[in-house]
Amino acid sequence: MNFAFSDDQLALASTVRDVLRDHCPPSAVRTGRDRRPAWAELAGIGLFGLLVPEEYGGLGLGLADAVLALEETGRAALPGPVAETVAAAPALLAGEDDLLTALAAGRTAVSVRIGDQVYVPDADLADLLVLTDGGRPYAVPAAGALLTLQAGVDPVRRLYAVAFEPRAGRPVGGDPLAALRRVTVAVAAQLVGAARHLLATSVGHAGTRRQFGAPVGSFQAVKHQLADVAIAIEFAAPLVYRAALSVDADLPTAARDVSAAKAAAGEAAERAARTALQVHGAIGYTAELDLRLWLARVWSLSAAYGGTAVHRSHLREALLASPAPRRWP
Amino acid sequence: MNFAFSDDQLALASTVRDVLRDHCPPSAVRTGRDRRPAWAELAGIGLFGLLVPEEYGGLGLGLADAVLALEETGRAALPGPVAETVAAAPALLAGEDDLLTALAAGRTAVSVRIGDQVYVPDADLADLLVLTDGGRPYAVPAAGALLTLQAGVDPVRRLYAVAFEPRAGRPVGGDPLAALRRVTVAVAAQLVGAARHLLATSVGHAGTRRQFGAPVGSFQAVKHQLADVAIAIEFAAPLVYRAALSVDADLPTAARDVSAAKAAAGEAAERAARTALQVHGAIGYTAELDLRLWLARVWSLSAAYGGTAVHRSHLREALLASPAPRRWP
Amino acid sequence: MDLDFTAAEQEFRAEVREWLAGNVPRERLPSMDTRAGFEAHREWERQLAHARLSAVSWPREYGGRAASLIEWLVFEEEYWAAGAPGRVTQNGILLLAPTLFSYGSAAQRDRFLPGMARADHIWAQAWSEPEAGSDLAALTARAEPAGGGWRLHGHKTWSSRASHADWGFGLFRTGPPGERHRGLTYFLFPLAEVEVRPITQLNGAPGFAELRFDGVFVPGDQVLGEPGQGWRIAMATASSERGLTLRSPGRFLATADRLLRLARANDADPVLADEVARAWLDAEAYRLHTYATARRIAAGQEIGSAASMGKVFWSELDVRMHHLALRLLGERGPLSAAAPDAEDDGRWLDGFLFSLAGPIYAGTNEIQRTIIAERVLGLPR
Amino acid sequence: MDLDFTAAEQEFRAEVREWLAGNVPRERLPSMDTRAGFEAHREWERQLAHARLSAVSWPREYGGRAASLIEWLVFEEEYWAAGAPGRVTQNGILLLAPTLFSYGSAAQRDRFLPGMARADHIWAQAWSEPEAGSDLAALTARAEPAGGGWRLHGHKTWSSRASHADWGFGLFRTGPPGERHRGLTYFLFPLAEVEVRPITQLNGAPGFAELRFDGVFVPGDQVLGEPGQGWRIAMATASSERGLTLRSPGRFLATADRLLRLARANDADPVLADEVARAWLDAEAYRLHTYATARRIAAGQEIGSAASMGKVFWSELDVRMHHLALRLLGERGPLSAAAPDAEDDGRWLDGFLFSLAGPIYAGTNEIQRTIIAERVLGLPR
Repeated sequence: MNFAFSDDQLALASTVRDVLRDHCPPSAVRTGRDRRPAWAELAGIGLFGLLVPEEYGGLGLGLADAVLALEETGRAALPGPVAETVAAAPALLAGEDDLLTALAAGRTAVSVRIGDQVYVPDADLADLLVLTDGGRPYAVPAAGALLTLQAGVDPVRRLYAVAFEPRAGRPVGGDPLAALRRVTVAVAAQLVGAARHLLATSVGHAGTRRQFGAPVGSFQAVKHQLADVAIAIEFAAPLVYRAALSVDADLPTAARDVSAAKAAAGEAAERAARTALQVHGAIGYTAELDLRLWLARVWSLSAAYGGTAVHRSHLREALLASPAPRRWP
Repeated sequence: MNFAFSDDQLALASTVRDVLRDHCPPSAVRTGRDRRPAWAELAGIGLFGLLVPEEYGGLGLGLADAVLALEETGRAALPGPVAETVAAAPALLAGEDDLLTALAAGRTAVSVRIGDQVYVPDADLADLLVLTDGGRPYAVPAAGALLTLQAGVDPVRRLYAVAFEPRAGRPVGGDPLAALRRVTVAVAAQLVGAARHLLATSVGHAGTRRQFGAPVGSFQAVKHQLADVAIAIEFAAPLVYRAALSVDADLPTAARDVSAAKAAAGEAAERAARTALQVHGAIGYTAELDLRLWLARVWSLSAAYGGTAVHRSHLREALLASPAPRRWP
Repeated sequence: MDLDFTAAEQEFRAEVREWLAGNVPRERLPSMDTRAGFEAHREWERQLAHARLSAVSWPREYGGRAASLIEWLVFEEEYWAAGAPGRVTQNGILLLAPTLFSYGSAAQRDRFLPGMARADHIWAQAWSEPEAGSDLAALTARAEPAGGGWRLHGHKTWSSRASHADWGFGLFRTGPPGERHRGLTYFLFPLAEVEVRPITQLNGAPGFAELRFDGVFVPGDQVLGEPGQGWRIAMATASSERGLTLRSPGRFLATADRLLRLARANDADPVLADEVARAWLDAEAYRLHTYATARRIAAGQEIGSAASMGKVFWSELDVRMHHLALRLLGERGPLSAAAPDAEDDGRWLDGFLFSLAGPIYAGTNEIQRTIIAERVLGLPR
Repeated sequence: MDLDFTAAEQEFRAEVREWLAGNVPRERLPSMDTRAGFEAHREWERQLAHARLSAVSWPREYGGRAASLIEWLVFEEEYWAAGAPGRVTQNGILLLAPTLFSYGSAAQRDRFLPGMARADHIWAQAWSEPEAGSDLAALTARAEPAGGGWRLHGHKTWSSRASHADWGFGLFRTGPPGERHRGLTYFLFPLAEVEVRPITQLNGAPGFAELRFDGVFVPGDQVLGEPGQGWRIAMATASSERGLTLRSPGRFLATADRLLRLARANDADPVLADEVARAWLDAEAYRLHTYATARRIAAGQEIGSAASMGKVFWSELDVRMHHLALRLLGERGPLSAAAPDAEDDGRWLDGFLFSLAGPIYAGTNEIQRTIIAERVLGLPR
C-alpha cells in the first residue's frame, strides 16, 4: 500500500508542466489551437508513446503513469485530442504495428468516437480517426472522413459529426471498451487539472481585486466558497488516480471506479467553474480574460464520455445491485 | 387575485398566538404535555370547531382560514394531536352528528391513523381515535384501544402503535383521503411555524453569543446560513397557503399542491433545524436549552404523513406524466 | 385570501394571449446583440407599443394602459409563455422609468417616456466601472460644470445593450473624489457622442459594452433629480431592479415548462427528473410569492429589503434550470446556435450563460444575503 | 503508486478480523453514558488490550505493537466493519497519547500510557468553557501555584465521557487573565475530586458533562510540557484531533455499508438510492485520501492545515449518511432504541444526533473553512 506517485511519475508530470508553461501559454490556447501548440515538444518527451508497448517504440507504461501528466494538460487547457491520442489510441490500435509505431513516435494525433459518443472532439486536428461502427472500430485517415462542425461553448475543443465510407476505413483489432475506460479517466484527470487552474486563478483574483475597501478574498463568504472548491478537488483526485490503477489492472471494479472518477471530477470542476465566475464577476466569461477558456473546457469535458448524470446512474445501479459491493483496495 | 390573508384570518392567528404565549410557554412544552397545555383556551376561541359545519356548532370555515393559526401551533410547539383534531377529524367524522357536535365544542381531542401511516401521534392524549382498517375509518374511544409507545426523538409528540377490536370501533362515514390531505397541509403549516421559531431563536443567539471578540452573528458565514433559512421559509410558506386553498376547493391539482407544500415545508424546517444547531453549537441539543424541543418536533413532523422523499416522488410522477401540467392559479 | 383572477384580469389575459398568438414572430429573431437583430427587436417592440402592450402598467398618456401590478404579472406570464422575443427596451422600461416616475420632472417624463414606450429611444444602463463593480459607491467617472450643463469624463463598463442603444443613464461624481456615496449625480445622455467598445462574451456575442466619456456635454435638464442626490435615486432604482420588476415570474415559468418538456422528450433519469420537478415547483413558489408581494405593494406596504430574497431565489433557480437542461442534453448540451444539432436553436446554452450573470449583477448574491441577514433578520453588522 | 496491501498488512488484517469475529459481543453493549455501560465498555477494552489491539500503533513497551499508520487504518476498518463497540478510551488513546509521546516526560509516559492502553484509566478531555467554545484562547479557568503544585479553579464544559471517567486533561490559565493564548498550561488531573454534572442530550443520554474545579490540587509532575506552553501543546493535539486520528475512515466505510443494506432492504426511491451511492463513494474517497495522507506522514511530510479539509469532509458526510438513513426509514426514522419497532436498536437515530456534533466540535466547520482559505489557499485574513 503506497498510494503516492513515484518519482518517475512525478518527474514526467513536472516535465509536461514545464513544456506546457513554455509552449502552451494562455495566448496559445486563445489563438493557436490550429497549430496544436506544444504537441511537437510533448511528442519529443514521449507522451504519446507512454501507453504503447515497447516493441513499437513506446514506453509500455500504464494509465497510472500518465494520469498526472494528463492532469497537467487539463491545467494548461492544451488544445487538441490529447486524451484520445494518449489514452484511447493505444488500446484501439492494439496489434496494428504500423499505426502503433507512428503513434509512439508522436507522428499521429488521433481522435475517436467510441461508446455512446456521437461527436468526435478536435477531429479537424487529428491525423487519424478511430470510429466504431456497429461496435467495431475502424481506423480512418482524417482526409477520408466528412467532418461537420458542431459549434459549441468551447471555441478550442471543437466537436464534429463525422461521416465515413466503411470502405475507406480499416478495421482494427483493439478493444473499444478498454479504450473508453482509459479515455474517460484521462478526461477526468484533465477536469481535475482544469479545476486546479480555476481555483488558483480565483484565489489570485480574490487576493488582489478590491471592493468595499478590502480584497474580495478577505470576505468570509468568498473564502468559504473557495474552500469548498478545494475540498471538492482534494477528494475527487484520489478517485481519479485509483481509477487509473483499476483500469490498468483490469479489476472487476474498474467500470465502477471509472464512473466514480468521472462523476467526482466533473462535479469538482463544475463547482470550480461556477465559483470562479462568481468570484471574478461578469468579466469572468468575457474575452477580456482567458478564464472563459477554462470555463468552456470544463463544460465541454464534463459532458464528454458520459456526463455526471450518466455515471451517477451507473454507480447507483452497480452499488445497489449487490448486497455487499466489493471494495478495492 | 388577492393572495393575502383576510383580517379575520389574521386576527384568528394573532389570538392563537396570544393564547399560546400565555398558556403554552416553553416550560409547558418541556414538562406539561400530559396536561395538554392551552387546549382548553384554544377550545374556548373555537379553534377545534373551525372546520366543523355550522349545524353542529362549528364555524364551517375552510383550511385556508385555519392555516395561519396552525402555523402558530407549530411556532409554539404546542403538545397534543392538534393538526389531527383541527384538520383531519372534521372530514373523517362527516355525518356523525354527535361526534361532530362534541368536536366543535372542543370536548374531543382526536388522533388518527390514515393513509400509509403506521403510528398514531399523541394517541395517549386523544379522547377519540379514528383508525382506518382496510381503507374504512372507524371511530374508537381511546379507552378501547391498546397503545404501545414507540419512543422517539421527540419526547413531546409521542408515537403509538395502536391495536383495536373492530367490534369496539364504530364505522364512520367520512372521507379518509380528504382528511389525509388536510392534516398533511396542517402539519406543513406547523413545520413552517417551527422553522420560524428556530430562525428567530438562532438570530437571537447569534446576536448575543460572542466568540473571537464579536457576536457570532456578525460573521458572514453565519449571516449567510441564516439568510438561506429565511429564503427557504419565505418560499415554502406560499406553497402551504396555496395547498390549503386547493384542498378547500377540491381542485384537480390538490394532491400535487399538498405534496409540494409538505416537501417544501419539511425541507425549510430541516434546514432551519440544522442551521440552528450549527449556530448554537452543541448546547443546542442538550437539556440546557429548549431548542431541542423544536429540533425534535421538526424531525418528527417532517417524517409524518409522508416524508420529503415520498412527496418528491409523487411530484416527479405527477409532473412528468403530463406534457403540460395544469397550473393553479 | 383567494387565488382566483377577477373577471377583468381574465379578460386582460385573454386579450394579451390572443394578440400574442397572432403576432409573435414564428422564427426566433436574430440576436439583439447584432445591429440587425437590435433593429428587428425594435420593430417588434413597436408592434407591441402599437397594441399598447409595451408598458402596460404606465399611464395611458405615456403609452401604457394603467394596468395593475397583477395585470402586469399576467402580461409577463403570457408574454414569455408565448415564446415572444427578449425585451430590448427592458433597461428603460423596467429600470429607468420607475425612477423617472418618482424623481423626474414633468418635462422629463413628457420628453422621455413616450419615446421609450414606442422604442424610438432604447436605453442602456451605465452603472459599473472597472474598479467599482459591486461597490458602486467607489465610482470615479465625473461630471464637470460647463455653461448651462455638464461635461462627462471617465469610464463605465458592463453596460448592457449599449452597443446599439440610443440613450444611456448612470451616475457621475459631481462632488470631490473619494466621497463614496456623497456627491454623485444621475445623468441621462445620448450615446451618439460616447465611445462604445463592445465586450465579447463566451458565446461570441457582445452583450455588454464599455463606455468612454471624453468631455461629452450634457445640458442641465438631463440631470435626474437634484445634483448630488444620485446615490439616493439610484438606490431607489436598484431597489426596483432587485424587486418585482427586474425578473417577473413569467420568464421562469416559461423556462420551467420548456425544461419539463425537455425532460419528457429525453426520458430523463429519475434523479434529473426529480430536480426538474423541483425547479418547476420553485418557479411556482416564486410566482405565488410575487402575487403576495404585489398585493402588499398595492396595499401601500413597503417591501424593502425582502426583495433581496427574491433576487437570490430567482437567480439561483435560473442557473439551476439551465444547467439541468444542459445535463439532460448530454453531449449536445454544450452545442451553440451555430451547430446543426443544437436543441432549440442553442437557446439552452445561451440561457445558461446569461443565467450565470444573475447571481452577479444588481448586487451579487453574497451582498444580497448580507442585506437579508442585517436588514431583514437584524443581525449585527 | 500502488493500492495493494503488503503481505504483512494482509496478515495483520486477517489476524484482526479473526480475533474480532471470535470476540465482538453479539449484543450491543449498554450505552457508555450509563455507569453500567461504561464499565461494560471498559471490560471490552481490557479484552482488546489483552490481545494487544487497544492501541496498535504504540510501542510494545506501552501495550501496543508498533503498527504502521497503514496498519492502524486497517485495524480501524476491521474494527468498525465487525460492528465492535464504541471506544470509551478514545479521548486518551487518540487525543492525549499523541501529545504525551511528543511533549510528555519519560516518567509521565511510563506512568500514564500502560494504564490507558489497559483501560484501567479512562480519560476525559476538558477543553471548552461556557464562554469559550470555538474560541479556546478565551479560556478563563485558572491554576494557582500551591506548595509543589497547583490548585485548579473554574468551569469546563462539553467534556465527553467525564461522567464516569478516571482522569482528565485540559488547559488552565497560569498567566494573567485576558492574555489570550499566552499563559496557558496543560494539566493532567484525576476526576475524583472534581465536581461533575452530566449534560443531558436530546436522546436522554448524558454524553457530555460540566466540570467545576474548586481548588483541586495537582502536583507539579502532572503538568504536561512546560508551564505557559499549553496553547502550543494543545494545538498539536488539536491538529492530531483534526487530522488522521480523530475519525478514521473505517467508521464511515462501515456506516456506508450499513446504509447501502438499508437502502436495498427498503427498496429505496431512485433519488434516495442516488444519494446513498454517492455517500458510499464519498466514504471511499475519504479512505483513499487518508491512505495518501498516511503515506505523506510516513515520508516525514507535514500535513498541516490540509487536515481541515478532511474534517469538513467526514463530518458532513457523516451527517448526510445518517440523515439519509432516517429518510429511508420514513415514519420509523425518528424512533429511538426504546421503541419496539426501532431499526437496528435505534442506532441510526443515535448516530444522527451524534453526527450533528461533528461539524461543531474540534473547531467548527466554519473555522475549518476559514483555515483552508487562509492557510492552504493563502487568501488574505
